[in-house]
Amino acid sequence: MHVDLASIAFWVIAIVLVGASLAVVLQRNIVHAALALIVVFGAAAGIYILLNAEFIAIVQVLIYAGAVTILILFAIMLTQHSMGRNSNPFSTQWWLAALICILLGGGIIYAVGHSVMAIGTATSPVLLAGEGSGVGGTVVRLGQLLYSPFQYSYVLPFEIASVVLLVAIVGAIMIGREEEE
Amino acid sequence: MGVSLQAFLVLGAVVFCIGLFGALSKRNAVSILMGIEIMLNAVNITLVAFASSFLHQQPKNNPLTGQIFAVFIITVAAAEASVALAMIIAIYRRRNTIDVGEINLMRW
Amino acid sequence: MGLLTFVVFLPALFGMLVLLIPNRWANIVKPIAAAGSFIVLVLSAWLYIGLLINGQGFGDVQHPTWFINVPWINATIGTFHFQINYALGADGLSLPMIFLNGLLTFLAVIGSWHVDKRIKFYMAMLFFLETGVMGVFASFDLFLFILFWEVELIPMFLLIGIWGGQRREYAAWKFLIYTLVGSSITLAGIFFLYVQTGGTDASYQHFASVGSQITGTLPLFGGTISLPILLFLLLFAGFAVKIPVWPVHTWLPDAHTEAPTAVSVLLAGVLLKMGAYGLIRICLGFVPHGVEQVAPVLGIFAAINVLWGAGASMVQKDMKKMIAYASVSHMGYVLLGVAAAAAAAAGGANLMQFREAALTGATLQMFTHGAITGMLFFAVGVVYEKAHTREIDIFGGIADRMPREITLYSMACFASLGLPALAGFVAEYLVFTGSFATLPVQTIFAVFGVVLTAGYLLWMLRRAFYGPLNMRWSWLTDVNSVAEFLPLATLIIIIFVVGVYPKFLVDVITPSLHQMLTTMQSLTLH
Amino acid sequence: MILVDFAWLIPAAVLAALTLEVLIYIVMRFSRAPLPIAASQHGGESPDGGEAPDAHAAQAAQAEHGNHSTHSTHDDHGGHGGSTPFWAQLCSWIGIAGLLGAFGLSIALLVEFLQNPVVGPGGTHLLTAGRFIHLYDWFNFGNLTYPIDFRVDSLTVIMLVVVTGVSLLVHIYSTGYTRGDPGYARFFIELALFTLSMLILVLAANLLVIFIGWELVGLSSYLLIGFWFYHAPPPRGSELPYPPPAQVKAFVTTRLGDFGFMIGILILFFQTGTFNFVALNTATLHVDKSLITIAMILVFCGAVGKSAQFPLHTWLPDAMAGPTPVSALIHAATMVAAGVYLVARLFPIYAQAAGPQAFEVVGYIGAFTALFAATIALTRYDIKGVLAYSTISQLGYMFVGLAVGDSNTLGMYHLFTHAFFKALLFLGSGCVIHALVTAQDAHGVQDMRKMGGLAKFMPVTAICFLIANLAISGIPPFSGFWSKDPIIGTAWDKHDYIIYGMTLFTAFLTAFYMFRLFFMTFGGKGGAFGGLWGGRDQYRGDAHPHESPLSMTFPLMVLAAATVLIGLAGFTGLNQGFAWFLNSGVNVSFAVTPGLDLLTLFGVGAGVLGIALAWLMYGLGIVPATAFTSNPIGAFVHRVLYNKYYLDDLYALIVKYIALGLANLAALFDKYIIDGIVNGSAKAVRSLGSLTRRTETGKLQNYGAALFGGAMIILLIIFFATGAIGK
Repeated sequence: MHVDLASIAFWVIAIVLVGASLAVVLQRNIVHAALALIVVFGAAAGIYILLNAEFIAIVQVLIYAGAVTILILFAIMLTQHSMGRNSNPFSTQWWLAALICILLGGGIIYAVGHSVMAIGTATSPVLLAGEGSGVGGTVVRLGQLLYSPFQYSYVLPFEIASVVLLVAIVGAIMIGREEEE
Repeated sequence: MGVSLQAFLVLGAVVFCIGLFGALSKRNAVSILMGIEIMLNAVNITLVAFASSFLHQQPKNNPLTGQIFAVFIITVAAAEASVALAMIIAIYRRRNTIDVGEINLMRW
Repeated sequence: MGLLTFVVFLPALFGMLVLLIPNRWANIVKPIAAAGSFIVLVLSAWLYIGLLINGQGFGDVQHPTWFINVPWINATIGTFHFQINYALGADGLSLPMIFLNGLLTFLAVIGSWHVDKRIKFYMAMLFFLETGVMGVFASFDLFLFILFWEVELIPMFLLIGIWGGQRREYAAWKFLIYTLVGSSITLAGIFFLYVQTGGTDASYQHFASVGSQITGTLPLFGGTISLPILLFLLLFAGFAVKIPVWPVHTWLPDAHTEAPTAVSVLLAGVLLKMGAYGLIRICLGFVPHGVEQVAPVLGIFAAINVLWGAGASMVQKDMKKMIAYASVSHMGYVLLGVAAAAAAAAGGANLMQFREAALTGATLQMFTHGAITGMLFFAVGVVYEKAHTREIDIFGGIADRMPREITLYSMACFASLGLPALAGFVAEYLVFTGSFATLPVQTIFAVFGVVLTAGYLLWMLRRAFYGPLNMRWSWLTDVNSVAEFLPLATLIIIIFVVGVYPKFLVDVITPSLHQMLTTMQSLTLH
Repeated sequence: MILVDFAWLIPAAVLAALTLEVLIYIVMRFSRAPLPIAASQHGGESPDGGEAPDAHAAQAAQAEHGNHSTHSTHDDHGGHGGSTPFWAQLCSWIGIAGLLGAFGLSIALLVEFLQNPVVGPGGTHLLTAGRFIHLYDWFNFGNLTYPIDFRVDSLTVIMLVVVTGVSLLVHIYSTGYTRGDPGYARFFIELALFTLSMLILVLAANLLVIFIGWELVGLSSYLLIGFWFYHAPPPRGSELPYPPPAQVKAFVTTRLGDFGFMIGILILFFQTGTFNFVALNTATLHVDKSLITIAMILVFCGAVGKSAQFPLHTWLPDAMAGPTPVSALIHAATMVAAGVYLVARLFPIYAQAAGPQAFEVVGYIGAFTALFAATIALTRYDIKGVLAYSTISQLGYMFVGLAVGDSNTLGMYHLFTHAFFKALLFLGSGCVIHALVTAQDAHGVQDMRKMGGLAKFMPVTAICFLIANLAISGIPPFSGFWSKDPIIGTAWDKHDYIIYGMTLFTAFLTAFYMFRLFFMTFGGKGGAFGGLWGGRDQYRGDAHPHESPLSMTFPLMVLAAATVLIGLAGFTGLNQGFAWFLNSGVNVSFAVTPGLDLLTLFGVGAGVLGIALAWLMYGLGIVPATAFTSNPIGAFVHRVLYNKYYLDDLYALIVKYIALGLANLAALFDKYIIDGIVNGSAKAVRSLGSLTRRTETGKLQNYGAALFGGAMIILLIIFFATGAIGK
């Protein structure tokens, strides 16, 4: 088959991604699992680059690989000694979960394979080279779509999302803080 | 020529299922959370892939709705992660465990 | 002419009122309840007297009296058109029942003077029950009818389940489930009938005029079933449970036995009559063909009811249970009368009067049985409230201690076993003389029930009240309070009056049945 | 406007008396203190109300007890001990007054009927036409009417005289007999109620009213049998009946007969559309004969029940548990004769409309019952028991008389005479019981083995009793002879030789056991007149016998006089006049007029033989009393007879095992089969629910698995639905 840079990059990142996520799931030690999760997030960021979604990639690195992972690690740290030595065990219904996942995945993949919506190419060397519609790839466009007061944009949802975040923060504080006796 | 959309979609599906498996089969609440995060990422991948495929089909009015969605998903995911972890901590304080096998609060 | 509205909804109003009384003033609950139920009684009596005074007849299905008709729900769902009116009316069939309900509820309030457990709630429930029953008898729209029919369930369920005896929960649930299953089938039947008759109008007048034209058959489970019969069976299901018809009668002994005295009175006095009323008004009035075709079978079931109930009550150890089975047996006469009225015998036209006699007898039996069984339950209640047991054999000779009680109790028993000059005889005699024309064999079997009734009632009296006094009960007191005496006295007076001069009651009933029967006659003749 | 139109005054008078008595009774007996609103005032309002009911109960019990204090110390007798309050006596006087009025009116009616004025158009005489009194209608449908009508004709008038007369005498008698009884007032109320019901029955113009009266007399019989409901049961092996079961037995057994009666009425009504007797007489002629025959036999079932004929006779001996005046009035003279009256009333239908089978059934049952009851009476020791069975036997005679006679005269005449001498017998036995009461032995006083030689102590009673005995034995010139002998004779004339034989033999037995009774009671071996007139040394009991007060002996004398006079009047052809009167002026003759012929000789001879045998056995003691029972066969027969052919036991078994067995079956079926199904289905639903409840683990992951599993399944379904898989 005709090999180009994009596909090579894709395959590499894909393998890393899948492997890392498998590690997250299968690791016996939850700390290792959390570390593997960082790799997953990174690889995902790579994929976004590959799909010329630079902004998403950056945000991914910042929020996931940064904030969320740190949160998770804190949580693990705070609850460490609860699960004993095997800190990341399987439940008794793992086989059922596996079955469901395999069948579901198979179903989705089958659907992808047969769906007309899935025909087409996602990446293109042109876009990778950076010379596309407007400067800065899709970032500017994304910005316009998100914040532009003049044309069709997602300002309102964005604000709502911020409210959601605020609520989440308050909620997290309320839930997480020690109730004083 | 580039990588086909299907490849990304399949990748998303595979990762999603792995995350789902994690979420369904682990007993540690934190690792369930991690599984959920993986699922979210898989969804993001799918959305972005769609976005850029559309972009590739009609570059003029480049539609980035998928990416917009991804942004919101990430936002919500962050919020969800924080709240979820706070809850895990709270439950841990109450029952001194985060083994979901021992937590059956979801029955009346 | 909104008087019926008052009769139907005043009780509910009083119920609310009673509930609103603050607990500080709990001691005025009973007086207020008594006054309220008395007002309703007076109003329901006025329904009859008013008609008597202004001289207009007592009406029939086509010309109900006190009629009001207000469009209520008018919805079109898909191809299905809902037309429900708030239509209330009364005729000779329902007037006695309405009066009986008012009377028995009043007496029940008086008779439950000794109740103290959550008295407010109790009285309110009695009132709500009254509203439900009144609605059933007064409504002139089929959907309104089934609505009230269901409304009455809840208070009765609570009354049995909260204030009942040891096995009250079981009894209450049994009553509820039995009735619900039956009435759900009836509801299906009502929809079916509604659709079959054009699906535009649910008023009684409409059904009474067009319902008799329903004919034809319907494929069912491979075979075919005559449409009227199917309709009848569907409609009858709920009524059969309420009447109750063997073999769906077993809820009754439990419910009657566990319920508190006043509630048993209402249960036997008016709730069973709802079933009989539905049978006559809806089954016989709206699908005469169906009833006509199954009449002999219906008669057989009636005979079974009579004999079965009598037999079962012969061997009961509990007074109340015995009387409960007795009312199973006596409702059999109602069923027999209706069956006989519907049966198409060889005679044809000249049997008209016999059918009229049978149907009038059935309706009269509804009234008299209400009064008589109510009195019996009150009488048992007197014993039970004092001795806290109803087991017949552990008494003995207590007539020595309660002369008033034995006098009134015996009167009730004699009325129940059909002694002349008391109401029971009139109704039964009428039913027999009428039914023999169309259903001779079934009637003969039913007549034998009279012998059995005498047997078990008198034997019960003999075991409990006669013989040397069992000194264990030497402390028993007689009927010694208005609350105990008034219901018994009132009922025996009514029973006696009806037994000696039934004309005033029959004159109410007959005309409205006459119309129904002429319709049927025209059918059976062609 | 003639007197007959006021015939309704007769029951009205009794009704008025009854109402007055009841009012007095209620006021004096029941409402001594105003009732409180509620017996138990304990409850939310008054914290101290807790013990209120107990206090109330205590004082009420006190009151009630004071009210019944005499009950516990009760003997099986009317008088002695205890005092009768004034108001109770007032009740009795009111009753007597009412009955005096009723009796006077009846006599007046009789006189009017005898002078037989012309009433109505066409010169129809009162005797022929009778008189129809319409009171009111119950209801009418089309041309069906349920009227409450009275009809007065010769038959009615006779019954009116008998009923009011005997009832009046019994009232007077009872003032003495039940003096001091705590239920004194109640007794008279119930007597008045009975008389009223009987009058309704007698005056009835149609089957509806007669059925009403029919049931009402049953009610009063029930009440009066159970008059002493508080008595302790008699010792085992005693012949004495026990009131509480007896009253139920009486009512239910007669009800069993009424079942047939009712069906008969239904058939007649359905076929003719009327209840009225006069209308029925003609209407039934046009109906299928066999149907009418069946109907009339069914009606006769009612008579069998009420008049205690063979299959249903067992209640009457038990009914003797009631006070003796009651036995005299109800269970001898009037009520048990109601069956005979019914058949006599419907005589035209029996004779013309119905087939001959109807009267054959009546006749044979009557004759058999007469013989059957007489044989049982031979072995009774209970004085009232003997009289009870003799009553059954005599009623059998009446039915025979109706069945074989050309008119209802024979039966009615025997009813007429029997009413007097049988009432006399019972009242006499009442005097005996009254005289022999001892505090120790409440149950033995009716046992003839503890009597004997009473004639010297109570001559009046003895003489009256002897007269009645001769009458019932059919010895001329006493009344029984004139009514009984024709029945036997007619049976012969009608070639019913079986019936003739039975009745003749019964006459012999009757004379025997009646005089056995007399000798055992009043006479005894060694008494004057060959043991006829016993004295102190014949007395086997331990009481202090004495003659009864005038209030009790007076009715005896009156009745004895009636018996004798009716008998003597027989020579002047009273029975002919009776026949003429009863057949509404048509001069039919008795089938056989007793005279100097062979039939009469046989009839009287049987009686004489019986008396002679009794005299030999119990009076002179030449033939030992155990003459017949000594040999094994005799002993066996005696045992069977003494146990009433074991019929009571048989019925008891039937009731216990068949009736109650079936009833139990029904109850158990309800309990286990029907409720089993109901509860079973309930259980099934329950278990299903508990099964599905397992899925509600409350575990996050199970829910997640379910969620995504569901999604997966839906996915696959979609694929299959769109056929995407497999092609």
